[in-house]
Amino acid sequence: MSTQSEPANGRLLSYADALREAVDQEMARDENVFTFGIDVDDHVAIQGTTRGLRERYGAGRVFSTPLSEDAMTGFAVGAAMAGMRPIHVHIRQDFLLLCMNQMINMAAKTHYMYGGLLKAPLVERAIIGKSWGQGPQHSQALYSLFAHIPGLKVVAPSNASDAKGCMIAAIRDDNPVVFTEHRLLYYAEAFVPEEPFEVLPGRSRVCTEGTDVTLVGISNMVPECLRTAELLADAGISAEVIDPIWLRPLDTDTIIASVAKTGRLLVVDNAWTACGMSAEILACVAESDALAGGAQLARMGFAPTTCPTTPTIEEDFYPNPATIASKVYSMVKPGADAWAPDPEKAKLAYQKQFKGPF
Amino acid sequence: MSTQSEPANGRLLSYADALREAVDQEMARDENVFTFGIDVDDHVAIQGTTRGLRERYGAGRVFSTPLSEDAMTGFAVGAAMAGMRPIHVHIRQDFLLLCMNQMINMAAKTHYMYGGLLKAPLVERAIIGKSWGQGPQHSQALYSLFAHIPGLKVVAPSNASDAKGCMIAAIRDDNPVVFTEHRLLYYAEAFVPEEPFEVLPGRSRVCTEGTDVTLVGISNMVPECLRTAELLADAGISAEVIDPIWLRPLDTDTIIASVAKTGRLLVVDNAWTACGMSAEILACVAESDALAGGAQLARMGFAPTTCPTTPTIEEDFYPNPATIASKVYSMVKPGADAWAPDPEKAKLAYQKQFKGPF
Amino acid sequence: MTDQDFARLYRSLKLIRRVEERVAEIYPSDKIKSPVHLSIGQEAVSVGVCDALNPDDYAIGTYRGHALYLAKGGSLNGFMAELFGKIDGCARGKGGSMHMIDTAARMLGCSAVVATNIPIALGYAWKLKREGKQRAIACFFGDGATEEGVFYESLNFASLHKLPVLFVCENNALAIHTPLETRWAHHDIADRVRGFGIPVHGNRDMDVLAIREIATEALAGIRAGNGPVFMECHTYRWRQHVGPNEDFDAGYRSRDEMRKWVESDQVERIGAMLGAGEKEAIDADIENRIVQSVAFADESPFPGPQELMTHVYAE
Amino acid sequence: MTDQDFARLYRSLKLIRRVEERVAEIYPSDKIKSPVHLSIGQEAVSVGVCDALNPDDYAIGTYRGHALYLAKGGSLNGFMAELFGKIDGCARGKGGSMHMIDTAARMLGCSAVVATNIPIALGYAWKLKREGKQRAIACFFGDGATEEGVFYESLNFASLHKLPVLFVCENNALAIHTPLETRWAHHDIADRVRGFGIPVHGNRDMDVLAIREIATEALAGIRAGNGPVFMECHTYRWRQHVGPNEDFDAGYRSRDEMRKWVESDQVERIGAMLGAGEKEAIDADIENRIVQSVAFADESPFPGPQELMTHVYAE
Ligand SMILES: Cc1ncc(C[n+]2csc(CCOP(=O)(O)OP(=O)(O)O)c2C)c(N)n1
Ligand SMILES: Cc1ncc(C[n+]2csc(CCOP(=O)(O)OP(=O)(O)O)c2C)c(N)n1
Ligand SMILES: [Mg+2]
Ligand SMILES: [Mg+2]
Repeated sequence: MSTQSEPANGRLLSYADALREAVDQEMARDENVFTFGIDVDDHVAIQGTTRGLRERYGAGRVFSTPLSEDAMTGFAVGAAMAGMRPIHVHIRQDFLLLCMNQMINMAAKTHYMYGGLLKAPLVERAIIGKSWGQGPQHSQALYSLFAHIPGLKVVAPSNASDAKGCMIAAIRDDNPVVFTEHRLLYYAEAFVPEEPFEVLPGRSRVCTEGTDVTLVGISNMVPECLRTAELLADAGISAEVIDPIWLRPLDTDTIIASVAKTGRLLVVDNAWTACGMSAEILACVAESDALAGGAQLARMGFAPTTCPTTPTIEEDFYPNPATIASKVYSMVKPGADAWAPDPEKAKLAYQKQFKGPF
Repeated sequence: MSTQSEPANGRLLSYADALREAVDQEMARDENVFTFGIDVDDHVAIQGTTRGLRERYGAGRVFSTPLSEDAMTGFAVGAAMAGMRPIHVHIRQDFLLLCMNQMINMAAKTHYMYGGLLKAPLVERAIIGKSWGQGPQHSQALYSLFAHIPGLKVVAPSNASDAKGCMIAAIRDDNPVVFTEHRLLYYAEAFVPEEPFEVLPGRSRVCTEGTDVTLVGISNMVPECLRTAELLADAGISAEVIDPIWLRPLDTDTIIASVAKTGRLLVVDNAWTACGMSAEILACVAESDALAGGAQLARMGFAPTTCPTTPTIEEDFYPNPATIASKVYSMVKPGADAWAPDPEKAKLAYQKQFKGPF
Repeated sequence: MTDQDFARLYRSLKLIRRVEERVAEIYPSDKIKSPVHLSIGQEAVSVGVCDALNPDDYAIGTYRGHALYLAKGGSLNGFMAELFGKIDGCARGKGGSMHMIDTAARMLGCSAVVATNIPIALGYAWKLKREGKQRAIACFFGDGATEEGVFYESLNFASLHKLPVLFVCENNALAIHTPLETRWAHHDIADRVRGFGIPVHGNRDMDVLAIREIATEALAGIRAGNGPVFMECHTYRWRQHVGPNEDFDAGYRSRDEMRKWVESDQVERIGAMLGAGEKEAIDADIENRIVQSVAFADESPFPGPQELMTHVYAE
Repeated sequence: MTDQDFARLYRSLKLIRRVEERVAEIYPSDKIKSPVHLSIGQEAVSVGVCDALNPDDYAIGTYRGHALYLAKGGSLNGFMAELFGKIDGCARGKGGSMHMIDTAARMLGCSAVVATNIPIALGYAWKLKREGKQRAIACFFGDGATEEGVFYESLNFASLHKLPVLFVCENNALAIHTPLETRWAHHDIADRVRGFGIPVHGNRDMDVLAIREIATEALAGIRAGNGPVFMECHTYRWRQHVGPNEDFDAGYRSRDEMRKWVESDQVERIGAMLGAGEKEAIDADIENRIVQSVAFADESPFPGPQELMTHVYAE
């Protein structure tokens, strides 16, 4: 499948509120849906995404847990096997490293290893942190570790509307889904339909059409690629921006069709590149016969280092519209001198909004 | 760096004995080296790789532990920070999923996050299981999860000589190294130098030269690719087989130079392909300017499913010389009818040798 | 206890013993290409506990799960076919010896990664508690599993939420070949478990009747909503950790160790309690069922190629 | 105890209190772009224990590590520059508030992932034990950390090998905003720890002198090779979990809770024990040092671009 039409009606909603609404509507629809994890029911309410749910559905369906990620993940797998629909929340993706055994040795294999007798429909929500000194252990994006594993699904919505649609699709999915959120997207608003809807697995979206280069952004890098496209327009370069949305299953057809048209691909990941999603996408495109002509393939992502805390070099750790635009420029105009866009224009709204500690 | 010369002298040694000798020699050289893990000191001695070490170096440097992989990994990281050289052993790579938090949140970041004041020189040995019903939870190859992470090194020797040289290099390396071994390689023999030597990080080896296709094999897939090259020779196809040996840091120059010559690349991984080493290698090659001409790129690996226990379909889970040869044939002779080599010739020695349970 | 009770216990004990002995006999033929962790000698734990469970209670175990699977009423044909890697196996041949399952018998899937099944049991217990039908789940694991952190995390959560879980630790004093002294700082697991507010009941000599009684009592409390109970059953593994044979020649333990356990062998003991003729009838029936199950397994086809990619994802 | 002892304790307590108050004052200026987890109110635990440690003993802590870092003698300039993200910070600005380290002071790196520092301490202890110089390591963590499985795995291994570790649990009864009742099935951690054969000593009212005495005694046994000891120190966090302010308006706790802790504030208490003039002299010196450290941090340059890829791997 390829692009899907934007939801018809809707109100302006933040990414965080869209997540909250999705969970709320699904909990109202299906009493087997419940949500839990460290601090889901305190006053911060996972940055608002679980606000009001405990009051509405009770402590039996919305509760905070001890600091025991390994057992709590296994608990979720067991509850899912038993017919429930757990949503397990982590305020940082870094903590998923305590959940690997249950997610990969159990959840991913439940349906297959037991000959189809059981299934594990659970959602593992995990937020990627960025900026304000998140540093080495609160800034990691680890979704590719899960995208490597058959039996798991992985999604990384980049806007409020997809956040709602993907969350509903993930909750209704009969398989374990790693749901990747990005802290800096929480304030970003979009028109979100009021009624429940699903943004289904395996469908990339073409966000803006273009002819010179295909820009694939992942998670928080989608808005950065959209801004990049605007900057490139000033330089007379037409970029087509694609959001894969779901990382496993991954819809490469849409990407390959675009590259067949533009002849150039730059994947901008919100994570490290080695053995990451950007590697997978480049490999899929490189393998495809559709590009017999051959295309220019490149990728960007985190610098291949641990994320530093101090802001000056933390900034260099991440791709941004300016560095992405310069990279594209050098791809489209190989001979030409290096080019950089107007720094002011390159700034993203939320970069001004966000202010620590977490 | 590119290819390295085979060690000069040597005796025929099995992969397992070569590992044992490497650890033995390093423990004799440096009293800070010690080895531990579940069952390192029982009579099976990790299939012989730790045999005799306790008698020689004492219970203080060679010991079995409780079933506590998470804490034992942190223990290794701490001991390494304190100046020791721990070698932590796991009889199956699947159990590394309990070590992710310490390996990725601590070991990988120690040197950077503490401003270079500390380092974590440890070796995490982990064996990949295969055949005789290893099944869903004893057959996984998870090295790409670690190859994704800056601060970690990953190695996967494919023969007895490299097993020794890589182990010594890993022990002497000042960084955390995930040392990937393959159960089916344990009996494979090669000429191994008696004196200690290092097979250093970041150097791929050209095992056999060829002109029509570049075959990159990883871990246990190297011998399978070498056999494939023989099969292909019968079909008049000349394959160049490359063993990256170290997966992070990864020497792509050698691979790219080869592909520039052959115009075709098939990476055969001993793991799943999505976001795996095969994706990374294809991406690196696809990105390189050296191949402006464009080359044919493809990959093979585990089937994208959980590994089944029953032998009939377990066999289809893995690439083998016959399926690899057919794939290459279709790449080199696009138009031609499908071709498969003589099944008898395609069999590998160890496939006759190995007989369960573990 | 009635005669029927003894007969039922004997039937279960003997079935497991004979099935595993048969598995050991068949093993050299290479028809079973799957690592087998036999429970021979340990049957009484599974049998005693499962006899106290209701049919609609759940049980979950480990790679050493043959005894539990059969004690909980798992299909013998499905079991044998699974070992043979056939499509009629309880997991379509995809799981093998280490992943036995029979959802109809409320026998949940076994896991080959030590202690992974413990938090899974909590999830089921959560569902059972919400359902409010006084159902429970018995979670089986070995002494080695209690060294994994997730075991303690699970004790805390189960106790905190008073989940209907019966934790059953089969303490055979070995993890593969490593003795407790090398693994436990303090010899008594009960002292660790009580720290989570969980009552502990132990049985040192694997008396199937005592185990059954303890489990029955424990389950009454669990059903009443008092929260989890922990049972430690000392036992002894007669065969290799993995594989069909004895291993007293390996050097890590002596045959003497086994003597006391053989002398108190519960299969013999309970068998001796049955009326003349009854025992023979049961034995004959068991042999019969085993022969049939082996024939069933032999005749069942291997999974076809399409099975490789079937059930990767649930639809 | 001598007057010098009291003076030393006061100097340490007051330094930490004032440094963190200063950090809180500076925070709104955005010069500190790093999440700060202040120890204000909890100083006595770090100070009491560290005063019992020898300079060549080690300490390791958590993201709430300011008090420990300073109590163990970590450089104040390095501390302030680290908070400011400068190249002269103790971790070159790469770690920030959550990863304080000063190897010269034997203050090991702090970690922001709960409980990850606990097994790290075992590794150091292993080295110290082999070295045979009766050195020890104090491992600090919060009440929440005791819920992670690795904590129990670590207790077992440390006790099994009699490692020279002093476990120090700073029990402030909160994990972020979640109270113990929501997290612990059984209220007394001591009952869990003893199950591993580890002696437990507690202090309920954060008496710095009592804590110092308990630690001194515990360390004597540890140095004698008797194995690890566990200390539980009840304490109270006066500020937000993370951030510079109070948070009694958040609703998850009341200001009343704090009163008893403020009344027994150890900074005041020990200060009152000092001779006239002495306290003032120490206070003045502390203010002085703080001013200098802030100036030092201000003047130190930010890491240059080349620092991003420096120290990824050790050579
Ligand atoms: C997490 C994990 N670590 C290591 C292993 C390897 N292993 C398989 S069985 C076993 C021993 C388990 O001992 P115990 O729990 O007492 O069960 P028993 O085999 O005695 O029934 C070990 C270490 C594993 N399967 N999983
Ligand atoms: C493994 C892990 N899970 C969750 C978190 C998020 N988190 C940060 S601090 C904290 C509470 C820790 O409480 P405690 O151990 O009592 O220390 P305190 O903050 O009270 O000093 C949590 C849950 C984390 N950092 N690491
Ligand atoms: Mg055991
Ligand atoms: Mg606390």
